[in-house]
Order: sequence, then structure tokens, then C-alpha cells
Amino acid sequence: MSLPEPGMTLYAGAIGLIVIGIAGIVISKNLFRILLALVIAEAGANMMLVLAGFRFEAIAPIITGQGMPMVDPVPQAMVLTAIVIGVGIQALALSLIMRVYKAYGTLDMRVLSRRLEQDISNDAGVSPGSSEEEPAGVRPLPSPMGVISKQGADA
Amino acid sequence: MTALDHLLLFSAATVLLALLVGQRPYGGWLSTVFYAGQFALLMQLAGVGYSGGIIVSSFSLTVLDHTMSWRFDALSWFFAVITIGAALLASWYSAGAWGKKFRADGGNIGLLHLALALNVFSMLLLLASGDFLSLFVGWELVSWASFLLMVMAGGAASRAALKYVTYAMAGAMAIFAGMALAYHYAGSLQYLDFVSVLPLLSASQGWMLVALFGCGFAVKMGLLPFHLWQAAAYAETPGPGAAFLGAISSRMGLYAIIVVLFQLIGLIPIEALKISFTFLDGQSLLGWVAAFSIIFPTFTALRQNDARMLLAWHGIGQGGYMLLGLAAGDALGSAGGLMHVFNHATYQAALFFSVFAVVHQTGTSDLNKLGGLITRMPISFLVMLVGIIGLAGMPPMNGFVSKWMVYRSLMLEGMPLLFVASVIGTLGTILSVYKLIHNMFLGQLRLEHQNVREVPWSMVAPMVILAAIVLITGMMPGLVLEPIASVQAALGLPVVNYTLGGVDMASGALDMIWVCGILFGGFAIGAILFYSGGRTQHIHQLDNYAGGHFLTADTRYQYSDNFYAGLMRVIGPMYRYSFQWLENSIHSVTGLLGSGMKSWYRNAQPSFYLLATAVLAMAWVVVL
Amino acid sequence: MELLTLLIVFVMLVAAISVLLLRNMIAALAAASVVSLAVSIIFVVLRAPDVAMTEAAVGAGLSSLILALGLRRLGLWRLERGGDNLLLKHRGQDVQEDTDHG
Amino acid sequence: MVERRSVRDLAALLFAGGLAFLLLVIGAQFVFGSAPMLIGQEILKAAPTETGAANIVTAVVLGYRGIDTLGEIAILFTAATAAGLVLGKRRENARRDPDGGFILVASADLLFPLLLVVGFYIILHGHVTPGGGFQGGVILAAAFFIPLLARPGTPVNHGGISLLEGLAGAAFIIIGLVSLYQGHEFLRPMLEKGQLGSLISAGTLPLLYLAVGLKVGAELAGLLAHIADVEAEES
Amino acid sequence: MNPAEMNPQDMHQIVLTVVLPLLAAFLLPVFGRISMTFTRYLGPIVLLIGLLSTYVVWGEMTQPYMIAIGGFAPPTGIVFYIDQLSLLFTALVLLMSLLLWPYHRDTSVREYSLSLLLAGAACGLALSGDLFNIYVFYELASVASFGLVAAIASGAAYAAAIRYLIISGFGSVLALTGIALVYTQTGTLNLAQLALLAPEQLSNITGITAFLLILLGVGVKAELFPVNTWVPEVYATAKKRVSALLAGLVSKLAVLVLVRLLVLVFQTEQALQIMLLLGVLGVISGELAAWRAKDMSRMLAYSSIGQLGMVFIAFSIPGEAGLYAGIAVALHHLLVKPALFLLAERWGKSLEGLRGAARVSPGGAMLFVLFALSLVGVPPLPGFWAKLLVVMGLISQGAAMYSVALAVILIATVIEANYFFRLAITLYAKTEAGEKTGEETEPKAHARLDIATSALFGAALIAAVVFIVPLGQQLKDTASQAANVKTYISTVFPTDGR
Repeated sequence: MSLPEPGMTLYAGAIGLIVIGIAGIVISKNLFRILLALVIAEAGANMMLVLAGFRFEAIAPIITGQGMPMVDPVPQAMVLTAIVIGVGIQALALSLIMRVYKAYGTLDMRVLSRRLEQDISNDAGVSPGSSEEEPAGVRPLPSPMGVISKQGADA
Repeated sequence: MTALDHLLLFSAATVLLALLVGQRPYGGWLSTVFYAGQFALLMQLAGVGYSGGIIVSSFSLTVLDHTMSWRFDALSWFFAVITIGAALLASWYSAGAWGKKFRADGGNIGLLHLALALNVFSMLLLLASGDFLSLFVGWELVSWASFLLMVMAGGAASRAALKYVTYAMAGAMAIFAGMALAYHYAGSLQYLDFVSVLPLLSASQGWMLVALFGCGFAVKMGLLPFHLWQAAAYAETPGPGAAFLGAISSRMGLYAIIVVLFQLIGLIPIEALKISFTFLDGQSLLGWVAAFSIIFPTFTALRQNDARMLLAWHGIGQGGYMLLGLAAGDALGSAGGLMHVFNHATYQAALFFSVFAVVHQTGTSDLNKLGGLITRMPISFLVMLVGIIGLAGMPPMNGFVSKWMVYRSLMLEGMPLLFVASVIGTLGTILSVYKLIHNMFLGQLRLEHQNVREVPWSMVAPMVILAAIVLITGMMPGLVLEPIASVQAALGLPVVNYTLGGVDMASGALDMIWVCGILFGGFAIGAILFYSGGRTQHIHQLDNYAGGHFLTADTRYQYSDNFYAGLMRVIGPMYRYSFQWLENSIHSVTGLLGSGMKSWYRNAQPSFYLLATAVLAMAWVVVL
Repeated sequence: MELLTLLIVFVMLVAAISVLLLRNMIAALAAASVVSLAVSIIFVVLRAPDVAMTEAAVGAGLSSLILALGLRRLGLWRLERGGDNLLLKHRGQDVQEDTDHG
Repeated sequence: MVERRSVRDLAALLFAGGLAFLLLVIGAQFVFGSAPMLIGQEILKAAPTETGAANIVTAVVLGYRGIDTLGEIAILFTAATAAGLVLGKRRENARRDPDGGFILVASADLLFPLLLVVGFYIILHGHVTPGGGFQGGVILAAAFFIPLLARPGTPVNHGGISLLEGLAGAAFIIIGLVSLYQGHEFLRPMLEKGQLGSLISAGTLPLLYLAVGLKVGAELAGLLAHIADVEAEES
Repeated sequence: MNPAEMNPQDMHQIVLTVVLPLLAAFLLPVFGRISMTFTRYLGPIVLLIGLLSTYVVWGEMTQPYMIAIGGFAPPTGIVFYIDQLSLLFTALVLLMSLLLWPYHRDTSVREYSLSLLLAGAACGLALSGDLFNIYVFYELASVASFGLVAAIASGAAYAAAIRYLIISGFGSVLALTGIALVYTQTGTLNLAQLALLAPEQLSNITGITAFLLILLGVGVKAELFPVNTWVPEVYATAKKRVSALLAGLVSKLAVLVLVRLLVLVFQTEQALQIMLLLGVLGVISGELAAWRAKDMSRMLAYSSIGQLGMVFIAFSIPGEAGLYAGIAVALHHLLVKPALFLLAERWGKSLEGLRGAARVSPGGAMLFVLFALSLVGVPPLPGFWAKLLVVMGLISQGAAMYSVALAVILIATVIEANYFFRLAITLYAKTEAGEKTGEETEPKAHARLDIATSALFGAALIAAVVFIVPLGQQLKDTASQAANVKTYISTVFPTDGR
């Protein structure tokens, strides 16, 4: 049997990662899983970018004396940047998720959005109209937000 | 600096003055003096009014490649006279006792003066506009100035004002679209380019322009079906403001209609615009809209139990006569329509003044809580008498002249149906004005109004002046017809052939001097017969009986509740909720869409939206 | 080369899908780090050693460490079927609240 | 409710399939393995003489696209700052995980200097061999963090971390500004290029990479410490 | 650009607007340990320095020029492209960050650095002439705004921030994919070179798809229609100064980026049509939702969605007219919306609760009415002239789609007038003794700082009315300069035309 030529495979892999990640972002309920899906999608995009700079019979872009052709260094540099950006965003997202879990006691995206709407309306003192009535859910654990904000202030 | 610049600057100075000293007790008098000054400056421009010339303002502004210029012609002059005159009398009316009471009741008199001055200034800007852009700017300024005047009373007034501002913005946006369309066709916003490009337009383009501009202006004029905002908005405005608005504000719509539809586009092309599958063309459509604008509001006025609302509804109805006369298109009709603008302003202001005089003394304008005030407020009664005769269009008042001219031209132009419609409207007018004067002044005085006095002179004087104008211009319409003739000349309409006493035509003339002579002669004979018999005796107002029983003095016997019950039962169903459905349906549809959009944002699945959009758009691209 | 790439891509995609399907959060996290390991190998194949090192160190190493720490702090660090039935528990809690509120 | 969600998930899957299809349609147009390399070629030609770095990726990262790298460490810094803002400081009476036991502690102590050395080595050779500030920085972060895992009790020195990250980031920018105030463009490499491939070469690039490495290490360590400081849910 | 005209030192000053805020942000925590007062003043000082250098460059600049960062000749290096548009937006970024700076005493050092980072990133977005560099600065701005949104430290804020982060991260993945597509197709990232290659290489499916992906990715920040569902919840939960920054500034910069790409690289029919379509939908949804909104924060959020939709409609008009109109609308909204959000700082609660609020703070009510009038587009306020430009541009296109957009804009204006003046009337309503004022609280007066700041915005609005003629001329020049692709290319590649 003849294997598919690698370029197609790799493109398919990169696109597959992107699509799987995006599908995960859209479908998953669990915030943590959504975060993982985001990581996967970013990896796919990075792979796409590196593929853009590849050349056959070329060596890594490090000068070793013999004048072989090299692959494109620019996408690699960009991917370096992108990877580090990604990890930063992950960490921030994770800390937010931890706080959200502390405040609402759930990681379910949809429950979360309902609760959020509820909170905003209560906070603004407007009653969500009859059509907008949500099952009124109180926060499971009273969150020490005052404490946190005060402590966040001095650093 | 031309005379027009002086006028505009002086008007702006009046605004400044009202802003600075409006709160002070003497502020009202001072601004009255300033309005008098404006009037004097306007009279300097009288040359324009009579010669049909044009005075161009010396400053013009070029913003974003659009040049705005201002000029005055006979038409602008004619409307400006009414505007400044009404403002003068209104501010006079409010300067003295009325203003004191208004302030005492917690009103902001300074704001009232400011709003009045702003209205005058913006109306002058609109009247002086020399191209579409300045027209639109003036239009918007007028809308917001009158919004300020309407909203200041708070409560019900602010609700009415919100309704007004919504309607007004809708109209303004229609005008905006029409303006943009004109720009698209003509390549500029100048009137001349527009006129030059008109002949090249197709029928559909013409319809587009006429419909956009017409609807936009009709909103302010209060033509059907855009009239629902007007009555409440005017009636809830504080007294002098209501008089001013009722006199002139909605006529700005008429002015714009005249300028754009009659002067720029002209009746001939509009007449050429046929509505397919019907016998109607643009002109007769205009006529029928005017006719219905007469009938429906007039009979709605019949139902009102609040004097202010009753007058305000009539204000809408009378506007129909003006448009009807103009739509007739001949010399007599257009003259009648234009003259009715002046006449209506005079008697409407007089009526509002006298109604608010009663309100000032008794504190209510509810027709079922008044009556018999003739003995206490005789001057107000006389003014109202003169006013309602004018409003009903009966000799010898000026309202008769203009309406006669309109009817006459309708018959001559072969529009009998429209004539019948307008006569039906007049019928309703007569009925309702009788209800008005009866329930306020005739009948029997109520206990709580025992010691009501006539209003002080600062309020009486403007009323009397207006009443005199109504009577005099009724007897000598030539005084008004003279500038109107030059207006017709300026508009390129056929010019009416007028005399001091009226009009002189091949098909028969009208000479009010003779009419009044005969009328008063008749009155004199009747009086002689009445008094010469010597069988008359003076009877106290409360000396009457019912069903053979004498009524004691503490029983008040007043037929005022449920007026015209029988008539109501007959015609009630015809106009109940007339056109309310339009407003309601628009409102509810907007509400539906709005809540839909809100829920779209509320229980949002952002990622899903993003994915779906991306895929759909990419698919669209790839497929194309 | 074909075989290698095909194999790696296959593993990568399978791991990626299993991230979405595994009930247990720890397993999902492990699958995610497998994905980034595979990606870093592919980077080596594509003559990108720097990127490969970074991906291995950051993607497979550090971010997995951070996320694992987060899991631990979230209290989801349980080898029995952790993630979702915890959600179920909470939704059940909601329902119960709803009943006694409405 | 339930079937509504399932319907939406189904739609989402369909859309995802569509996305895959469309992206594949577009990807199929590309000929793999023959990149246009419009910039790439020129950089490959010019890099050794312009920057003197043997590792051209490093040359690109720190030279040609230096401001990208600046933005990137700024993003890391931002993420760390925001995370600090969100998580706040730990309370003193916070419940802590127990120590990792003797083996773990001892191995951590052993590992710490080793990782430190490796990290710095990778950073300082970033311009001649694969690796550099990012990779080394990650290893430094690990070196800092492993003892923390071993002894969760030890308080984290946030002050030192923030000092290090601030100064490292500032160093990167200041190196750039120096060249700006010598009348050149921002971030133009300075000092002599030196012998291609030797450790002391490529002008200021190693310094920049050192700054980047320290910065990345400090940021990641700070992030880890912040997340580690959060006390676990009672579950 | 020939150096004879300008002193190169001053030319390069402009980099400081990006770099100094970052430097200060890095050092703030360090200084925080030394002296708190110094850190409190450092940020404004840095922003002022940036403004100064922008002013100097504006004074000296006679024509667009570019800076090759690191001195590497384009296209190898990253270039900053400086023309009137980018300078204008740089100045606005610094000015707004200065006006909306968190001056409250209890602000933490971290918030200071986040605001500075946001400012620096925004300047970078305005100046950068390199696709991936734009992406990096965009990410920086995003992360900074996540932090700022979450800074209020309430559960709702955290939830809103994480939802915002997820959708935004999703968007940036799409954008990165788009960039990868562009690079695979052309092998370059330099906008000028892309502009050269675009006609034959990017006017195909790949190019348009790449633009779509970037559009949707960046559109998340620009409140583009389907991806803007984060807007209401974030603006309702975050501090109002942050909402003001996001709504006024960051969204405009995202739009600016999109416009640069559209003008230089993706001059295709479909791209314009998609922007027009999404803009129309944005206007409809935003204004209708605002009409139904019950609390002021979300009313403003929805209305800003509508306004951004109008910006997109304006920019989707091809050619110079579109840029002219779009810049005008964007600037107007950038001037008005932050001020409204500042007023909502104390009034952000339910609209009913604001009954009679004018008595409590008359100044605030007057300012609100002024801004509302301008947003509705009442002559002679600037909003009217901006709307006029849009309408004239749309009508001169003639195509049916553009006419629909025109009608939508006009109808939306009516709705806008209705809900804004419903609120204005509520503000001025007399509260009789009998009727109860809003739920639990009498409407609160504004903080002196907020009133002062929004009064500044109001003064700027009035000044714009007075100087409308020169202003319009200046904007026209800016637009024509930005619309000129040839200048861009010849500036970046002075020697050879490739």
C-alpha cells in the first residue's frame, strides 16, 4: 500500500488539531476541559505555522559550516513566541477558573452563564423579566471577596 | 451684514438674554421687548414680503464640502411674521401675573422663556434655510427646541414629549434619507442643482423623493396617520408655550412641504405621479390625506373633555384645510391655504390664551368642572367667542374668509368629494366649539368659582389684541392677502386677485366689508326689535327651573357631562382608536425584536456563534 | 518518514480526541500533554529543534504541571471518574436549590 | 432543555466538520515543502553578518523580531500580574499539603543546583545551539519550583520574584534604549559580532537572551507559586 | 521619508510610546517596594512623556515614514509605519489612558502596571506594520484587559472575565490560523510587501479566508456582531473606567487594525460585503437590545455594540469616503462612550432607580443629555456630521445592500433617540412625595473625578463643534493619506519597488 505523502498528513494533522480543539471549546461544558481544548487548538495553529516554513532537503536554521539550504527560521521564531504566549494565557485562565469555582462552586459553563446573568441582574436591582426568569440559585459557598480584593490591593 | 443677519443675531441675542435673566421677575418683560425688537427688524424686511425679492444672509458655512446658506424670501417672511408675533404675545402673556403664579407653583419660568426664545431662533433659521442641509439642520433644531418646551412641565407632559420626539426623529430620518437621495441624484445639496436634475428622474425615483420628504414633513404637520403625538404634546405644554406651539410650530411642516413639494418639485410633476390601479395621482393623494386630517382629528376633538386637548385636536384638523387649499393648486385655493395659516395662528392663540386664563383663575381645564364663568370673566368670554367663530369659519371672522376661499377653489377645480369632506369637518368644528364655550362660560356658575375674577391686564391685553386682529382681518382680508399675493408670486403659483375687502374673480367676488355690513345691520335690526318691545326683563343667572320645579340657588343645573351622547353613539365606532393600532403595532413589534435580541445576548453561546459564523462565511467565500 | 509522520499524527489526533472524551480530568490532562509531546516530535521532523525544545519544555512539561496543580487545587485530583460527575453533583445541587427557592 | 443542548452539540459537530473540510480544501492548494520564504531567504543570507548568531532562529527572535519577543515577555508579565491580582495573597492560616517525605525532599535538594546549571547553560548557548531564553527559563522555573513541591510549607518569596522579573524585563528594554540613544533604531544589536559560533559572539544577543531567560523563569515561577499558594478546595 | 526633513532622533522617539509604558510597567512592582507615592505618579508621567514625543513627531512629520526596529531593512525586520492616522490613534491612546487612569487611592500597583501595559500594547497596535507583530500586541492588549476586568475581584467579574478569555482565545486561534494561511501563501508578514503581493496572491479563496479568520479573531475585541456576546456582561461587571477603556479605545484599535489590513492587503469585494453584513446585524441587535435594557451599564454596552456596527458599516464603504466616514464615526464614539461610562460609574444600576437623579447631580445629568444628543446625531453636534458622512457615503454606493444599511442606520437612530431620552426624562423626573424613589437607594451623586473627566470630554465635544470645519479638513487629509497604498509601499521600500 502506498502511504499518503507526508505534507498532506501533516496538514491534516494540524487542521485536525485545530478543529478538534475548536469543537472541544464549543461542546465541552467543563471549563477545565475547555481550557485543555484551547491548548490543543493553539498547538494546531502553531503546527500550521511551522509547516508554512518547511522545505525538503533543508536543515535546521543553525549555521554549521556546510552550506546546506535551511528551512525558514521566521515561522519558528513566531511559534516560539506563540507557545510562550499560550502558556501565559493558560495560567491566567487557570487562576480565573479557580476563583470562579470558589465563587460559584461549579465549572459548568452553562450553569455559570445563567448564574452570571442572575448576579448581574440582582446587582443592578432589575428583575429579569418573566420570560428571562431563571431558576434562582444562591451561591453554594459565601465567597470572601472583600478579603480577596483587599489583599489583591496590597502587593 | 444684511438685514437678515441683524434679525438672526438679534434673535440669538434674545436667546442669550433669556438664558441670563430669564429667572428674574423682569426677565419676561425684557424678552417681550426683545421680541418686539425682532418684530421691528422683520418689518424692515417687509420689502421682501411685498416685493417678492430675496435677501441673502452674508455668512455661509462650508462643512465637509457641503455649503450651508441662509436667505429670506416672501414665504419665509410671511411665516416669520406669524412666528415672531406669536412669540411676542406669548411672552407678554407670560411676563406678568401668569409667570408669577407659574413660578409659585414650582415651575421654572426661566426655562420657559429660554425654550421660547430657542424655538423662535431655530424657526427663523429653518425659515431662512437656503439649501437642503441648512433646511435639515434648522428642522432638527426646531424639533429639539419644541421638545424642550414640551418636556418642561414633567409628568404627563414628559410622556407626551417622548412620544413627540420619537415621531419627530422618525420624520427627521425620513427627511435625512430624502436629502441623501437628492444628493445622490443631484450631486450636491443645493436647491438649484436639485431642480435642474429633477426632469431626468424616473417616476419611481420621483415617488421615492416625494414619499420620503412628504412623510417626514407630515409628521411635524400632524397629517394622518402621523398625528397621534400632537394633541397631548401641545396641550400639556405650559400656557403661553401651548399657545405658541398651537399657533405656529406644526406649520413649520407646512412651510417645508411648500418649499420642497410645491416650490422645488412643483405640483405638475406631483400630479404626473400616478398611483397604479387607482384613479389617484400625487396631487389628489395629497388632497385626500388633507381631507382625512380634517375629519378624524376634528371629530376626535368632539370627544375631548379637556379644553386644552380639544383645542389641540382642532389644531391638527385645521392644518388639513391649509394643505387642502394648497393641493387645490389654483390662485384662490393656495391663497386660502396660506391665509388660513395666519388666521388659524391668530384665533388658535386667542383661544388658548382665554382657556389658560380660565385655568389660571380656576385651576382646571376640565370641561365638566367649569361653567357660567361669563359673569366673572367677561373679557375672556368675548375673546373666546371671537375665537370660536373664527375657528368654526363663520363670518365676520377671518376664519370664514380662508375657508370660503378653500371651498370655492375646490368646487372650481372640480373636487366635489373633497369639498364635501371638508364641510363635514367644519360641521364637527361647529359642534365642538359650542361645547367648548358652553361648558366653560355659559350655563351656571359653580359654587367653588363664586369669587373668580377676570385675569389682570398683562394677560388680557394679548388676548384682546389677538381678538381684534381676528375681527379686523376678517373684515378686511386684503391686509393679509397682500403679502400672500407676493408669496404666490415668489412660489410661482398663480396670483390671487385681491381687494381690501376680499377677492375679486370672474366667477364671483367676496367682499367682507359688505358681508359684515349686512351682518351687523341684521344684528342692529334684531336688537331694535328686541329692546323696543319693552317686554324684556333681567333675570338672575340662577333663576331657572326644571320639570316645573324651581331650583334653589345652591343647586347647580349644568348640562355639561356626556355632551353629544347621541351623536357619539352614532359616530363613535367609526373613529374609535383610529390609527392607534399603527402606533401600537410598531411599538409591540419593536418590543418583540428587542427582547429577542436581548435573549440572544443573554443566554449566549459565544463560541458556538463564532464557529458557526466562521464556517458559514468561509463556505460563502469558497462556494463563490 | 511517511510512516513516522503518519504514526505520530495518528497518535496525536487520537490523544486530542480522547482529551474531549475522557471523563477523568487527570487522564484528559495526560492526553493533552501527549498531544503536545507528539507535536514537539513533529517539530523535530520539521527541522525546528528550538520549537521542539520549547514545545516539550513548555507544552508538555510546564503547562501540564500548572494545570495539574490547578486540578489539585480545584479538588478534581481524584482518580475515580472525577471531572464531570462533580459537575453533575453541582447541577443536582442547583436543582435542589431551585426546588426550595421556586 | 436536555435535547436542546444535544441538538446544539450536534450542530456544533456538524459545523466543526465543515470547518475541517473547508480548511482542508484550502490546505490542499499548498504545495508542501517548498515555502516561498520571501523574508526567510534574505534573513538566511544576512543574518550571520548582521547579527553574528549561528542559531538563526535566535537571530530572528532577538534581532529581526526583537520587539515580538519584548511583547511576548510583556504578555507573560501581564499574565503573572493578572494572576497575582486575581489570586491575591495566601492567608497565613491557610491549610497546606504535607511535606513530600524524605526521598522527595532530598532528591529535590539534589536536583536544584543541577537544573539551575542546565538552565543557564541552555540560555547562554541560545545563539549558537538550539535552545535559549525560553527553554532555559522554563528549566529555571522548574528548578525554583521543585523544592516548593517538596516542601509546600516554605513561604514563597514573591518579593524576590517580582524584583527579578521587573529588573530582567527592564534590562531587555534598556539594552534597546541604549542603542536608540546612540542615535540608532531601537533594539539595534551592539558590540562586536565576534567569531561566528563561539560563545562570546553575536553582540548583545546573549545579554538579551539572558534577560529573556531570567524574565521567563521568574514569571513562570511566580505563576506557579501563585497557583500553588491557593489553598485546596475542601473535597 | 528622507531624513533631511526630520531629525532622526525625533523620528525614533515614537518608539517610546510603546516601550516606555512597558518599561514602567515592568519596574512598577520594584518601585512599589520603595515608595508608594512614586508608583502612583509614575504611570501618568510616562503617559505624558509619550504624549510629548507624539506631539513632537506630529509637529515635524511632513509625510508618512517608517522605522525599522533594530535597524534591519524591511522586509526582514519589523517596521513601524507612522502616518497621520497611526499618530492620531497613538495620541488618543495615551490621552485616554491618562484620562481614564485609575486615580483612586486604593488602586493596587498591579492595576497600574496592567493599565500601562494596555496603553503600550494599544500604541503598538496603532503603529505596527507587521502582521505577526500586530498579533502579539493584540494578545498583550487582550491579556491586560482580562486582568483589568477581573481586578474588581467579585465572583461575577471573574466569571465574565473567564468567558471573555475563552471567546477571545478562540478568536486568537482563528487569527493565528489566518496569519499562517497568509504566510504559507506569500512567505512574508510585512504589510507593505503583502500589499505588493496581494493583487495576484491574496485575492483568491485563501486570501479571503485568511481575512475572514483574522476578521473574526480581531472582531472579538472590536465588538463585531456574532462574537460580541461578552460585551454586556463584561461592561456590566467591570469597573466603569475599564469598560470605558475597552468600549472607547481597545475596540477602536481593533477596528483600526482591521481597516489597515482591509485597505492594504485584502481589497476584495467579499471582504467588504461581509463587514457590511456583520455591521448591519450589529447595529440592529445592539440598538434593539439597548432599547429593552433595564440597567444603565448594559444599555450603554448594547448601544456601543450598535455604534461599533455603524463603524463597521462605514468602513465597508470602499475607497477614501469609507475611511473618512469610518474615522469620523470611530472618533466620535471614542469621545462620547467613555464619558457615558464614567457617568454610569454611580448610575450603573437599574434605570428606574435613576428617577430624579438630576437633582442629586445636575452636572452629570446635563452632560448625559449632551452626549446623548450627540450620539443620536443632533446638529450641530459632531455626531450629526459623522452620521452625515456615513449616510452620504452609503447613498453614493447605490448598491441595494448599502441602501439597506442606510435604512437600518436611520431606523436605529430613532430607536436610539427613544431610549436615550426615555432615560433623560427619567433623570429629570420630579419625584412626588407619594411615589417611591428607586428600589433601595436614592440615586447617588457622582464622584468629583468622574464628573470632571466627563466634563473634559464634553468640552472636547463642544470644541469639535466650534472647529468643525478645520477638523473635517484634517480628517479628510488623514483619510486620504491612509487610503493611499502606494505611499505606504514606497515609504517602506523607498529604493526598490518590490
